[in-house]
Amino acid sequence: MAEFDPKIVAFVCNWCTYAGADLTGTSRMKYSPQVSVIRFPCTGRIDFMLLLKAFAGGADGVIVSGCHPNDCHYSSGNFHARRRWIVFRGLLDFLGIDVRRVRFSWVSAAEGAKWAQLVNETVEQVRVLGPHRAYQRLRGLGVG
Amino acid sequence: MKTGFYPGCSMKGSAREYSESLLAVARELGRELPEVPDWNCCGATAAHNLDRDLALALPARILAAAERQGMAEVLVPCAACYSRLSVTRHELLEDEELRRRISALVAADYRGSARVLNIIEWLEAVPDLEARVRAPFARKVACYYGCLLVRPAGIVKFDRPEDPQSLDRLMRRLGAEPIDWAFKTECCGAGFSVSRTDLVAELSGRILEDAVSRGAEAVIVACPMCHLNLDMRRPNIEKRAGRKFRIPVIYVTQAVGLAMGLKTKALGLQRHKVSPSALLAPASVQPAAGATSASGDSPAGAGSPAGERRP
Amino acid sequence: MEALRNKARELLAAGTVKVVIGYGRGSGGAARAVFIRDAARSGALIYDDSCRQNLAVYLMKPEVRRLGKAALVASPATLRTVLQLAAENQVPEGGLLLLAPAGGEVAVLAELSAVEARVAAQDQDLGRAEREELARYEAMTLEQRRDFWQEQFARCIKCYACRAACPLCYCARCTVECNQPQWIPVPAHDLGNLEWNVMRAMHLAGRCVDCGDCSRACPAGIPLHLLNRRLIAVVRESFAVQAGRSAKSDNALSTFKPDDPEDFIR
Amino acid sequence: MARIGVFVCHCGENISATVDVARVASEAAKIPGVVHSVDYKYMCSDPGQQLVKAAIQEKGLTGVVVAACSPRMHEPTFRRACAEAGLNPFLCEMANIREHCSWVHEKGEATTHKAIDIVRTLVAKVKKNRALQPIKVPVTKTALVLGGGIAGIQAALDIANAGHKVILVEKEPSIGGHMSQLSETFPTLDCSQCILTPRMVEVAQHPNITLHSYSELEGLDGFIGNFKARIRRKARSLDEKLCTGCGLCTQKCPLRRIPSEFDAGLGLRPAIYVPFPQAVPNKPVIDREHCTYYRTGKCRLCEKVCPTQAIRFDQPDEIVEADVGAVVVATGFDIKHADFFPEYGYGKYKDVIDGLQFERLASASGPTLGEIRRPSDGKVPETVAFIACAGSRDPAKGIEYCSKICCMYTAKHAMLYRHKVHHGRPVVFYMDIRAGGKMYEEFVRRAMEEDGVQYVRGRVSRIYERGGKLVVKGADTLLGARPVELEADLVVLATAGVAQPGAEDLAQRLHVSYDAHRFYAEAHPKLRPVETNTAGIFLAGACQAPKDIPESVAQASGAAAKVGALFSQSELVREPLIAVVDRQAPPVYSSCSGCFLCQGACPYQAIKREEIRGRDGQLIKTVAKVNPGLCQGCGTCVALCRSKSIDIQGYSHEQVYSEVLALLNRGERDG
Repeated sequence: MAEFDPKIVAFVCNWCTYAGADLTGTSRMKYSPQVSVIRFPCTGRIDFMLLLKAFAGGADGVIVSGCHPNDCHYSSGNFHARRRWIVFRGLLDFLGIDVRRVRFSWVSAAEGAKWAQLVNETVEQVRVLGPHRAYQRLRGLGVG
Repeated sequence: MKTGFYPGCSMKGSAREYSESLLAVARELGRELPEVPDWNCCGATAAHNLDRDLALALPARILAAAERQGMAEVLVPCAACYSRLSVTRHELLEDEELRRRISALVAADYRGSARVLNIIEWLEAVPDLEARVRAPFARKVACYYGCLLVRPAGIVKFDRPEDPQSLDRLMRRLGAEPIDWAFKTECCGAGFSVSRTDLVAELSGRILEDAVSRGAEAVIVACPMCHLNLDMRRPNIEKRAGRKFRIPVIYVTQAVGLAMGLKTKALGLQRHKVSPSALLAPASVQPAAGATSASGDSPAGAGSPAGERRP
Repeated sequence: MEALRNKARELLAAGTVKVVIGYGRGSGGAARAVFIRDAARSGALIYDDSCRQNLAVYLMKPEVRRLGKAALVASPATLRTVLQLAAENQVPEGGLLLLAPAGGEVAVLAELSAVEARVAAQDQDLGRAEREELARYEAMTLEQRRDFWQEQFARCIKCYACRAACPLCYCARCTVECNQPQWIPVPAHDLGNLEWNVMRAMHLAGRCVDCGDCSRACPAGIPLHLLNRRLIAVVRESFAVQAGRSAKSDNALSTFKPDDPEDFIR
Repeated sequence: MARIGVFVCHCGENISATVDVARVASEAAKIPGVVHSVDYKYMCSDPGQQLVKAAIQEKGLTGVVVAACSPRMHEPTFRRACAEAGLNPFLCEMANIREHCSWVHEKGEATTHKAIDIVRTLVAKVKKNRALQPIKVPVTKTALVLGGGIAGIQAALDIANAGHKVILVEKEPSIGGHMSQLSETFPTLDCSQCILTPRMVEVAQHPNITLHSYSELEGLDGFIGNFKARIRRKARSLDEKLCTGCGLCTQKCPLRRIPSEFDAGLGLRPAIYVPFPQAVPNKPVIDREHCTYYRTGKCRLCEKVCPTQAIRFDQPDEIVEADVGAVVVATGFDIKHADFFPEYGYGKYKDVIDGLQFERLASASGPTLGEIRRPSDGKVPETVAFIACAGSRDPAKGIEYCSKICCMYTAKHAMLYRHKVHHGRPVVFYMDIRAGGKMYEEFVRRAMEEDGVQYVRGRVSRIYERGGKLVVKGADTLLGARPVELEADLVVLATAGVAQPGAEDLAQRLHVSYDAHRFYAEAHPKLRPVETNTAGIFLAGACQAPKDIPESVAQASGAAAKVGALFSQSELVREPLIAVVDRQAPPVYSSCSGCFLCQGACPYQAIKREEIRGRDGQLIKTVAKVNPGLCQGCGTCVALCRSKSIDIQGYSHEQVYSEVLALLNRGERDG
């Protein structure tokens, strides 16, 4: 097919972004089907290793999204996650892995439109970046 | 930073005095205002009623020409043109696909880099305005903004749409005393000037009535259409109201010119239907707050001979 | 060196410590770790430029702990390591004596607060040389850095010497040994090596005191210390936090500030 | 070997309209471990649930995946169905192929393919699920009610009458809220004080209710059934036990001209004051901001005249701790004031007032003792303009919603004005009349037809002062949009109802979410209006959205019923989705290496240190231990632990790891 359709995995927190995505659904807003969601209790629960596993599994892009600061259902999970991502992005960039393929955001339970926009924007950005060849060329893929 | 100047049709026609006074003030301030080369009509009120693409293409072509000249901002004194150019820039920056289509239509790559300035923003930016005032404009004035200068609020984003203050602040810097009134942005009848002059007479009449009742000695405007209705339609207003209104209507650039001591001829003050001679008489001793009579009448012809440079 | 030997003999004779962990002459002129338990043999201790290894790593080995209270010959890096280990509840207060050689003298540090005072005298940030080296890699393009590291990691044989050499890698069971799920692929192929090195660097973020033993231990000569220094720089610039400066400081990743920088989140 | 059942729902055609449900079922059947895969029109219906139960029993399923709507909707439904069929409820997962798939994508291959991906992801997860037993937690049978308006009062009384202890916290010196400021209430025009004061007294005298007035919630920790509240009792500067409420101090206080908050700024009060005559508790409070003593150290007149020496100038705030099992938030609302409106003069015209101010003018205990007089010159207004939708339904002002009660109280205001000023001319400028309650439409009709209130349908564009009169420029859209200019003596703005100032601070202290207008978010707009997403915290009244008194009272009783249900069991059953630290047989005992970085990160202080000792009492190692009562299952510790020694049930390492690989079609080979 002419255009490259990126595969994107979204790690989202149950209380805000997952509920926001539900709202996008109940509002019948349309967005790209290239993104699938994995539910976590909180962004604090998202292990950086899982992002590596997503790329190793063939994902071209990753979205990580949860409650806005101060809105976390568990009060501080998103703050810990934010610190983790600051360090992790510094490492990935240093290792030559393109951090533009990992999109971090805060989407609340009331922001259905923002979820649709986040998905579409990320799909377009990753479509421009093309398939994650650098990662897929790594020998040893498929053993998982 | 290079500032371009888009005069538009009225500044070359019925509102020549607005252009004359602007260029006189610009020369005095030592700020050159190169015209946008090969400019065309902005579409005013007609274009967007007929065809959306036409209404966007006309201003886009003007702004693209300005950008080619490296103009970072374009001064658009006429409120109608200002509104059309601002709306176009806003819509084309919001919608990439539309920007590409309109650029192709006018065969010029419109980027949207040039900012659109109105006359008040341009005058506000003069840092030493107070220092250049030789003859303070010590009069009670009614600052009339009209509708297009502050609306559509979401796009133009200039001053407070319901109760603007920028022209009032500017006039205070010239020594004037703006009155607190509720007709700043009430409609003057705008485009009905020809087709429904009776409506203009009623609406503009109300504006003048309120200004005069609060002791204003002059109405300050920043839009040729407002000036047209408040000044040139004065006979219709007076016939409908059954009374005389002597209050003169002048452009903000003319007020600035007078305060800077420029010659009335250079400011085109002689072109108005309602003679602004009352304003040319030397201000009475104490500041004009209510000093002169409510209607600001003075026998025709009195006051200093036109053309003499103020001390 | 003499002062060190006398102090060791004195401590062992008095029984204040059961073992003195220090450096001794190894084969081929190299220095190696020695564990002196008999006062008479403290003559074997040496301290010169060849003594580079961070002996704190032995504090974490069960076999050494069983020997009882120890005195440890400590280089500046070892002092920082002991503070970081204390911050992670691995070194009980008073459970350790530190012998810090300086010039001809040997300072005996018993309380962690004394160690903190001594470490405070060290310069606080990465040295100019380390900064410049980092800057050289950061100036590369993304592709250049990717190719550089892929070429480096291609030489990794997953021997985990870097883990064994690092005093802060003291986990009873390392994630590498998990197979349900298999977090790190066992074989030493491109993917396995990359994921191992990313995990190792992340697990040292906000903890590594830059002693450099990981690079020295690596048989393939991979500049692992660069990864750790990069994260030291990121943690310092983003959170103004530094490892190994206090016995009570919280780890950079287990605490937060409400106004941590988040310009990349939109 | 896993024996998984997959049930794909059509959801009528909400899913089948864009997703080929039959193909999803057939593809799911090919996944290793899936032994039963069907699709059905309405999975959540009884026959649908029956399909699940039958399959569990006939095929001995060890796991169920229902591919339908969001787990936030029907996860409890299907987990209960599985439990009834004998399968542990936590071995049932939902694949969200409606909100996250069929509703948001066009019909086509990509949409069906995505639905299959989602099902495969959840099948992989369910294979790693473990049977879990719910946690039993004790319940403290005391309720905390925040806010002493009519909603808070009703909730407190209902809970107390159900035999439970209640702690009622009110920010103002007296309970009563906005209702106590009203003159008469629609639609029956009975006097607000007459129906409210008995309830306020009942609260004061109820043995089960502890009232903390002039107090605010400092903090709330813990979780459902086991909250620990810290309440700050702001210093009233007098000893409440000694004070008899005689009011001598309020009469003698030299400062008389402080604008009274209760009278919405129209009336004045002294520095030591009781907000209104029927205040409960009827004890004064010293306003330290204005009182001379606190500014210059002089005066102390109230102390001299006090017959029982109750004045305590240096009385400090007091923090009261309380264990509570549930919280009802009834903190009420606020309204926009005249200064919010540029077109109505930014509040510079004294005779342009808001609804509450008119209530005070009309109220017998108000500054004008019930006579309608102009705040500027005290004259009785001949013509009064009432402007409905002032700020509400106005996106340009950021308030798109309708404030629901203004049409009714505007009609009431016009009626009261006519009753007090017979020759007066009330004119109401409105857009639409919303009188949907019982007897509401009849009430407004009466205002129009019997009390001669003139209704002009059109918005007011501007108000300005001319010759001592207020010129109201509007339009009459029912008479061909004819411009209307009315010279009024008084203008009453029915301003928008908005959230209390500081509403979001309280929400963050309670971990309750709120919407863009800072109204508190209910768990489900239709089905769970009085609950929040935070278990054990309930909502009542206008803090959730603008509403009238009948609705606030109904919500308050609803919230009280929820609290009653919660307190009806001695123990609370909690979802076992909590963290657990690895434990192994000796000699290892646990893979935890005791660094305790997790302990610092836990927001609920749920991680303790456990010393493991050998039989000889020798300390072998100190490892982490999770207190199941406190852990709320956020999982932050799990992602922080370097050696993966702590895991969380329901979102374990194995579960999420297998989800990621299954989503990308790289699942493991085994079944």
